[in-house]
Amino acid sequence: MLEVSNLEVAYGSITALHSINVRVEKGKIVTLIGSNGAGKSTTLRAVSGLLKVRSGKIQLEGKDITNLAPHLVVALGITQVPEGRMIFPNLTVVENLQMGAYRRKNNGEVKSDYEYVYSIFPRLREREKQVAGTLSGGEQQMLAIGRALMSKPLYLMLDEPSLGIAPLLVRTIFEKIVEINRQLGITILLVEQNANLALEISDYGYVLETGRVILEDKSESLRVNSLVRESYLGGA
Amino acid sequence: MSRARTILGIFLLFLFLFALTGERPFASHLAYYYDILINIGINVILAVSLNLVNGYTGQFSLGHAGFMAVGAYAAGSWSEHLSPGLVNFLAGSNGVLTFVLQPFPFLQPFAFPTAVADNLALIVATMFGGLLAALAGLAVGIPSLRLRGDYLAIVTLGFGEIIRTLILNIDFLGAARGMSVTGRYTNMFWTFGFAAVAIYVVLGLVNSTYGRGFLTVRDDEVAAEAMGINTTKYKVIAFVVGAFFAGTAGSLFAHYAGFLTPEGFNFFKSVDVVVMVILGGMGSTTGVILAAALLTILPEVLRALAHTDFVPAAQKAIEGVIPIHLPPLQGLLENRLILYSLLLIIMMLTRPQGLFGDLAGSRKRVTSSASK
Amino acid sequence: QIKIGAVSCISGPLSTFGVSSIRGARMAIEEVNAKGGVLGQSIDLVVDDNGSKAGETARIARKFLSQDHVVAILGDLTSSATMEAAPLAQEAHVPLLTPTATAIAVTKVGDYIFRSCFTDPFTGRIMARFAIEHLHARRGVILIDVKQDYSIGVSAELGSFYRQEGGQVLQEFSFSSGDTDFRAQLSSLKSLQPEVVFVPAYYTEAALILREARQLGVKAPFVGGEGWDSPSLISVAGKTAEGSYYTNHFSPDDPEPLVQTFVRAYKTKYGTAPDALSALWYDGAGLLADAIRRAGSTEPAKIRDALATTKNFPGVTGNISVDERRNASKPVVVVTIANGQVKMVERVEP
Amino acid sequence: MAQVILFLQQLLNGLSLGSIYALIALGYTMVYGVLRFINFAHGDVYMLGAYAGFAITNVIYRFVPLDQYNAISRHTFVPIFVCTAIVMLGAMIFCAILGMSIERIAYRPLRDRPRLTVLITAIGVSLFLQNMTQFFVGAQPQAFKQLIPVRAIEGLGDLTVLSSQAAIIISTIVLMVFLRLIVMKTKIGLAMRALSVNPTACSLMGVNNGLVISFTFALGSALAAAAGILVAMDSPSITPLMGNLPGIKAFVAAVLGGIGNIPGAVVGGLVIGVLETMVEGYGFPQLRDAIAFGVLIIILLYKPTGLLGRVEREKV
Amino acid sequence: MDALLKVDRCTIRFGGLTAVSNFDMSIGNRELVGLIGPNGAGKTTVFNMITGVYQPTEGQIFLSGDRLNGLKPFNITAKGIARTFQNIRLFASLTVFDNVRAAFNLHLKHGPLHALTRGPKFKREEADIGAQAMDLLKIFNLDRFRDVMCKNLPYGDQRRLEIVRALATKPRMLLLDEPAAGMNPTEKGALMTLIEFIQEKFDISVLLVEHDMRVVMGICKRIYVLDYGITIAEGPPDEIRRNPKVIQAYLGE
Ligand SMILES: Nc1ncnc2c1ncn2[C@@H]1O[C@H](COP(=O)(O)OP(=O)(O)OP(=O)(O)O)[C@@H](O)[C@H]1O
Ligand SMILES: Nc1ncnc2c1ncn2[C@@H]1O[C@H](COP(=O)(O)OP(=O)(O)OP(=O)(O)O)[C@@H](O)[C@H]1O
Ligand SMILES: [Mg+2]
Ligand SMILES: [Mg+2]
Repeated sequence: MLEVSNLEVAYGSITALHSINVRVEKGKIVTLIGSNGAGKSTTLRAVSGLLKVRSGKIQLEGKDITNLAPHLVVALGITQVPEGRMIFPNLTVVENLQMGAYRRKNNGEVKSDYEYVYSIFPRLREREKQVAGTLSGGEQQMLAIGRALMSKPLYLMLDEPSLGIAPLLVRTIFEKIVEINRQLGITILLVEQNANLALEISDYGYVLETGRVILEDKSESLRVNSLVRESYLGGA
Repeated sequence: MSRARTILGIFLLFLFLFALTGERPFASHLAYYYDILINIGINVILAVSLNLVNGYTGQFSLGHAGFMAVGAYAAGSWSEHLSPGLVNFLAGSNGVLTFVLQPFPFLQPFAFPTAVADNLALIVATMFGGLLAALAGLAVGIPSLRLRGDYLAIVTLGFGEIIRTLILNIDFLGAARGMSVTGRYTNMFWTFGFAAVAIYVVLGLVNSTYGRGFLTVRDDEVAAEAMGINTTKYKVIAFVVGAFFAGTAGSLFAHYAGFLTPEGFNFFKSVDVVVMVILGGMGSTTGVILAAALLTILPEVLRALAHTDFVPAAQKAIEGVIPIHLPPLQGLLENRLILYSLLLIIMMLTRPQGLFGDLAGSRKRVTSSASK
Repeated sequence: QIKIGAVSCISGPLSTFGVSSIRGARMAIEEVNAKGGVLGQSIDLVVDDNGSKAGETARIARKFLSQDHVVAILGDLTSSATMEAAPLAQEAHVPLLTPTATAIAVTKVGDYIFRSCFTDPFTGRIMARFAIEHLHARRGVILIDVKQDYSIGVSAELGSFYRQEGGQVLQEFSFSSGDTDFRAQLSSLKSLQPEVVFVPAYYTEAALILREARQLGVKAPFVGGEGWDSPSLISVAGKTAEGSYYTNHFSPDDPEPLVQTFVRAYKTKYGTAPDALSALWYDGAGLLADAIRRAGSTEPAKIRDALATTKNFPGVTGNISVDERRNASKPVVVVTIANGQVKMVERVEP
Repeated sequence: MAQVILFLQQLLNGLSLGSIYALIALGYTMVYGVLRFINFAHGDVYMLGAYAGFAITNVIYRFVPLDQYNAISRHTFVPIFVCTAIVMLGAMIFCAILGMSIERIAYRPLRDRPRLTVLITAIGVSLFLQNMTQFFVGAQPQAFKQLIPVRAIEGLGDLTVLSSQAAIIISTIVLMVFLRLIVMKTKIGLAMRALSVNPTACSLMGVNNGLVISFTFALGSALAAAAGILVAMDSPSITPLMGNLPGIKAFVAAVLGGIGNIPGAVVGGLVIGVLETMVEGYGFPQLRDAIAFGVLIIILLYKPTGLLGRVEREKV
Repeated sequence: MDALLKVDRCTIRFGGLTAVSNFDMSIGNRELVGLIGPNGAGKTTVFNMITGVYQPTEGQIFLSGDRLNGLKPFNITAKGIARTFQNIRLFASLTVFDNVRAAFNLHLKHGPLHALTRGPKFKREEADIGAQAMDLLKIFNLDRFRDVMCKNLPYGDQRRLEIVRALATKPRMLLLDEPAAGMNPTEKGALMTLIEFIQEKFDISVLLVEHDMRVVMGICKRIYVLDYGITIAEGPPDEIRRNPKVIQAYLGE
């Protein structure tokens, strides 16, 4: 279980998170929704160790991982698909995937994982030798997810995976997220603007607003919550 | 801007009065401080003008000393060779003016008093130096525009070295022997006058819709072009204006020092100016001015320190307490570059955003939404 | 206390030379002070560093004149730096004595400017004459360090005098101080088959030039100027320095007790043998102290007059007299390197 | 015929001069490739490498008088080889540690800052190293004692190639291949390349950025040390300022070849070396720097990312 | 109808890859047209060709009959085409206000000398530009951020600021590359209204690339569909929605 308690994070003088609590049960899909600047990405960054936590605690299976260096967080099995994709533009597609598997030793397993990633995103296989910087936006998003899978995480945090993705593929990606969760047993923390889809596939959801959790519940309950419907589901 | 202009006006007036009261007596008693002040003025011109290129337009130029050299040698040889010929042609005993004035003997006493003539000579020479340097700026600017970052840096560095090598081979300019400039016309008024003009031009350009173009080139060339901004033109203008003022600084230096050597304009001189710009905080004119002053004064402070007994005394004290034998630490001070470099490192580590520059600091890459 | 300002390049690219120079000057003044100073006062040598930067020497001269109120200025090391300070000293009527600036123009600045070394043309002429008369070499090449005014100055006169005396300059090659690879020039040079190679440059480059020339198989003898004089020339060039000649102020094998004491004292103090720069600055500083003593006053104008009438000052670089152009006139020696030692070949009186 | 030989000789001279630039440029390019900043202190690490080698050699001379050996033969091979290896390794380790410490102290705190900021500290470090060295060992040139007997290689007719030159050329090529392999074929090389564009993303892949950067500096500095010693063997006069000029030239070489590109550094170094030599050997010796830079500028204008640099079309 | 923008059989290749081939498009005055297609279909590349960032390998582009090939991006903007970027490219060190004012540079009547002399003409124009910039910001409700550094804006606002900036160049043709990306459904709804509003108010044509079908279908009158650089369909939204090729390649189901 990944547990964030009373987390407070600031960018200089601007406090971005005011004491938030988030629990991600093992094996579940948990989603964070909220409008722009709510603090969703900030939460993920803090968990990954990219930001200094001002106060509060982050625990992984009872172990305190607050302010741990990012590479050590990854070593413990938490991988992030960051906002803005952050693929390595000067490396080829394969090399990007290799970077994903950076901490892994077992070559046989890694090999079969390439195949797995390519089976999810066949486009990547077509572009295998292309320099990633010249990929289209959507292709880059696929690469970012594929790269994260290569690290064989226990916990996968996805920051807006549907951003800039064609509708057909959005559905695919969400299906794959569920698949990854079910088949590989990877726990997922999903940040999404597309709240509809996110709540559809997740078990539990948090609604963030200006750095605070204003609502949390089972996903099916959130989907019928009037506040959520009005503000995040476009009133649909 | 208007308040700044008032301050500027008062400042210039002050300088002008100062120029009128005559600075020779002042200079002879405090010649050393006078020298430092003049050098501050010259360095301010150099740093502020380089800041237009490096700080505001985001082009990394390492050849400012080259433009300064062009200005210095052009202005110097103007005063030494060209101008006397011209003056002779106009006002010499067989000159045009004499010929014209011949029928009017009563006009002849109204020749220029020397003070006026000196100042005039300085302006003309300085404009000449500035213009030639600007021309060099154009020559470097246009072809270099295809280049970015470190590639541009190397080309500008190369340009500076080429200028230096050429001067080393032109006998007319004295080659390695150096060139004497007899007219030491430079004074406080013109040095700070030109510094003020440089500051005014750079700030005036940048603080306008027109000049915002420089900043957009720095931030994002692709977006700037997409907003209809001719990035090429802006870069060339930055180079030309920067070079012009470097040239004027060169001329002021030439007419102050009275002696020029190619080695005075080597790569390390360019680096000195770059250090001022970065320490000042790129794109912050106030910071850059302060940095120019600070970096001119600092070596002198270290020089003064080397003459005190402080260090040997401290050493004796230390050796008294701990039984070790250190090499004479006074040498640490005598070689001022040791302390200077240390201070440089410390300043950068403690104030990486520059003395004042909020810009350089805020321009650091953030992993936030901007990169989405 | 009597203040003398000394300015040289203690840091920066020319520090190799500047450090030596100041060591020499310091030693001279310390010796004078140890003997009770002059006029009953000790001398305070105010040392300042120009960082090998243009413009700094002028500032230091202004500081000497307006802040420290020195009675005389010693320096600078290079001609170009001295040219910055000379007009200021002249204007202020404070004598300036440079122990090493060899360009003719320096002492032409005015009657307060002196030098205690040879001028470039003089050195050039001695080198040329030696090659013709002693080596009977009429086909020569010159290697010039274009970055050093010293090198340019010497080679100009050297070339024209050599031609005048019937020699033929096959080609002039150039390099820049700081270079370590001279094979391009030396390969071309070798193909010209010269009878003598002139290298009017500093020992830093000359040593490497000798090495590389011999390695490439250049057989002709090399002739240099006083810029060669340094223990490190022999230690770097090793055997390849054998049989080369250079003009010098003095020869360390000079049995003259004055020289021997100096060399010994210098070694004890600094751990290395002195080079020409140390010796010249040692003499320069000594000469100034002597002039003050003879002037019997610390008035700059009187010191100037005393300097102008210097006759046979016994320096380690020879007996120095000051001529009417305020240049030093002193004997020059031509030395050769044999078995790792410097040997005198010829002595030319002024 | 003599003209042809002279030309070949000049070409060889140029290649050996160029190899020196290339050797130093390799370290430059290596650090640049990862951190995207010009490590101005590299030339000074090179200088300190030479001084470290100088010190070790002097110690070795107490036990083995290497200058007694006039040639490499069956008897002398082992002592010469062993001693040279000791000197090399010692200096390389010294510089590797030095390089890592410089990075730790002076560059790391500024890692999130614009690159130009770090450039200034690098200049500061460079000045500091030069002048401290001068303070401790003096400004006078020191004679680097002989390690390998330097003599002309036989059997080349009228052409002269010295053993030291050959050593430089061979080392340059070997080191280039070695570095290229590290960067392109190993995991840490991959991490270096990834780090160069996005350190944050790199750490999210589980890479210990600090370690990779330290490694890069260690490697680059060890290379500089090797270069320092090789050059000192060839022209055995070392001074505290010896890193300045080659440092700039190597920087130029690295940019000419396409900065960050390892074979590019070598190509750039060789081009500059040959160019300088030819200009000097034929015709316009005084204009050497001007012409070298002039050609450099023309090449860059024609190919704005250097000879081997990849033309990176920015995807908008 | 005389087309405002006409793309005539444009092809562009990157090395071996043909990113867009034989692309034809014509957009009339005051038209709101969509360009959709799977990721990597070549939509952004089409934008880049039109705006001169890339030169087409083959084919020609016209704006009201003027040929645009070979022109620099800023020339093309001067002719009346403005764009936003898929990856936000604001001027990071400038404030919101200055970002917009910078884009007025194009229509500036004064030059560097006026900027230095600061005469009345200069002052008048500066004031005028300031007022116009504020008007634009008000339309987008960004005026409250006037002096905020643009990189500190929330993401959605940055996207909208890009549109403001593009409008400041006074275009006749506006190209929007995924303006709704990263917005939630409510914000997207507001953006749709806004796009329609500015299209009318400024009397311009808009070419819109967007992956959110609600947005595209909601406001575009005509849609082009690209797949692998080839146009697979063109027509009004209703047709496109039902086109089996489009469903198969892009929409799904
Ligand atoms: N690097 C930064 N520097 C300063 N403030 C920042 C930085 N990154 C984010 N912020 C601020 O912190 C707050 C939370 O931002 P965060 O990126 O976590 O939001 P988000 O919920 O992920 O929104 P979005 O949907 O835009 O991604 C916002 O007010 C934002 O402006
Ligand atoms: N500079 C370039 N060099 C090489 N290939 C490129 C370049 N620019 C684009 N491409 C390729 O062209 C194809 C089209 O890319 P483009 O960015 O136009 O796609 P897109 O339709 O905008 O996709 P998305 O919806 O994901 O943004 C992609 O396969 C991309 O990899
Ligand atoms: Mg976010
Ligand atoms: Mg796109």
